[in-house]
Amino acid sequence: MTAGNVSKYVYTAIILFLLWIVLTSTFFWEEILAGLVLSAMVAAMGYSLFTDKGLGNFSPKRLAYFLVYIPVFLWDVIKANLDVAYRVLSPKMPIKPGIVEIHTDLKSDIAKLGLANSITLTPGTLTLDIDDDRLFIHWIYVRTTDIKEASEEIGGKFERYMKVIFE
Amino acid sequence: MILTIAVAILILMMMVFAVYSVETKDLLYAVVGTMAVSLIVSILFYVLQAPDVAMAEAAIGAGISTAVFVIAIKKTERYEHD
Amino acid sequence: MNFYTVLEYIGMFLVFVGALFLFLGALGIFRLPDVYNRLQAGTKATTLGAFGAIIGIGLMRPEWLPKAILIAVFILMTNPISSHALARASYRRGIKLWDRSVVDRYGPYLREKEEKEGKR
Amino acid sequence: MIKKSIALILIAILFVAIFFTLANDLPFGDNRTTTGVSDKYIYHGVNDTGASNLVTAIVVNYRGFDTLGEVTVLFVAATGVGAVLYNMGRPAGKKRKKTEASLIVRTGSRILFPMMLLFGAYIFVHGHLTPGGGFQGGAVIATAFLFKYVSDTRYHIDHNKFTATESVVGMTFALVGIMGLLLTGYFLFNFLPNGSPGELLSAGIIPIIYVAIGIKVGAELTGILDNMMEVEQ
Repeated sequence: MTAGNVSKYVYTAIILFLLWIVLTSTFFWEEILAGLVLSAMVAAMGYSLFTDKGLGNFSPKRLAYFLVYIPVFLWDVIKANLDVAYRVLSPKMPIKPGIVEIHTDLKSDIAKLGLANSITLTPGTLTLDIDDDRLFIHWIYVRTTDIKEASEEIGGKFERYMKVIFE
Repeated sequence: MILTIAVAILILMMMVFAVYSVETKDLLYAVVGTMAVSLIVSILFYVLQAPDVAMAEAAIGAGISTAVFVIAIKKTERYEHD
Repeated sequence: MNFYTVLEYIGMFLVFVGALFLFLGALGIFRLPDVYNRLQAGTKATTLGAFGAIIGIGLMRPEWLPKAILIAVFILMTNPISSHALARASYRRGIKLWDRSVVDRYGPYLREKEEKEGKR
Repeated sequence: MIKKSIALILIAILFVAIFFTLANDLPFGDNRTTTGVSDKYIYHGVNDTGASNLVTAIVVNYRGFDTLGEVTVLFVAATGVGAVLYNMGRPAGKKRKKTEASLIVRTGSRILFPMMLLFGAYIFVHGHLTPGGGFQGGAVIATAFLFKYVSDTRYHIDHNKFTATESVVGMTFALVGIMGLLLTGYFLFNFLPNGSPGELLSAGIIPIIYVAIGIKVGAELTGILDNMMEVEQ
């Protein structure tokens, strides 16, 4: 499942170099050179943990899914905020909170991190803890306590994306 | 004008946090109070056109020194005795 | 009206929306009953609020746009992590759920795990 | 009671004093307040040193010797913390008693750690162009290591490597100064060409010194954090 060290190192260095380009937002050769040297050095310090897949992350299918995922996710963040606004502003405060359990099929740690973060930022849910394939979710308006139904309703949509992007 | 009012509110908040962190018996709360003071001071430095100092204050005052204090409290005692 | 003026107005609008959501988040922290509900309001509102404000500034000054997007992405990545850590730590410290909460699946799980570790 | 009310009155007076000073006498963003020596820095600083960030020009070039002293103070502080906490012992094989961080925090630290290091490096490499510099960048690097410590209870740094790095960069600072002494007769004299202000390779010795300071401060603050974390209860 995990890629070789060289692939991991090159992937980390490329990501860090892109980060450097965005930070400096110039294309002077001095900046480019400094970026290459620094990202090579920093990548040497953290490449073994940064990624599991190495260069495999750059496959076109993954990138396409990632690009589709961004608007879906941002729209959900906006919906989550409107939801918060509704619950906070209405005088009766329509909340029915509780902690439910859901299951996930994802295997890799990074995919689980993406799923948990997506769940936290989308309407009414907050990831409380995660243990193997069990996620504990604080839900502001509990609609179902059944594990299967809750899994589909809270994480189903993101899980399909995460499976392609990170697994 | 708006800037002046904002600065006044910030200074007032800074003083409230400073007094609070001296007066409270719970040292953890006192540390959070000093962290708030650091953050407000760093905003004030920025308003006074000293971004270098503001960055140092935010990174060291609000970040590292808070961590060091919290670790020290965890190793010793949390409440102050009379 | 040239292109940059339009961008500037869009940026102002985004900053305004961001500030509005930040205010709603603060109101939520004030009104909602327990730590976990407050964290929900706090996380979502601060994320979108900061996002709107930063991207708005980026549109008002287009030469800062790449940096603004980078900061926004960092906020999207780190904010949920920190609120998750806060929620987990407060549950493990024994802070109770609101008394009108309907279900708690986490408490039994923790007790079960403790028993398992005690036996070992 | 009387003590407290006196204190409150004093605080109120202080507030009024600070506020009216800031509001009336210090106009925001106006250089009406500059007098005497600061005029010299403002009008000749960029030409003299080649650094477009004047604060850096003053800290590293005009007052470079003070900065060497400051770095020494920080080094002494780090050594002091180590010396005080050394005897509290770290018995071999005894784990720190702590709750393990959750998978989310651990994975987050894996991804964010290199990015935080790069950001700290960005701050101190661009010290002569944008706000920031060695001390700020070093603090950011130390927070990256702090995040590592928070996320993994078994993580600890390699002390020998950190001490070696710290000594090497500290010596670099002193060596740059001594080279100035040898070539021109003044300690820490800017013997490299100034270049054109605003480019990365400009401002003579300033970038070299700030990179050295950044790495040194990062290593020292991390050492302090490590000493504090490792002590048993």
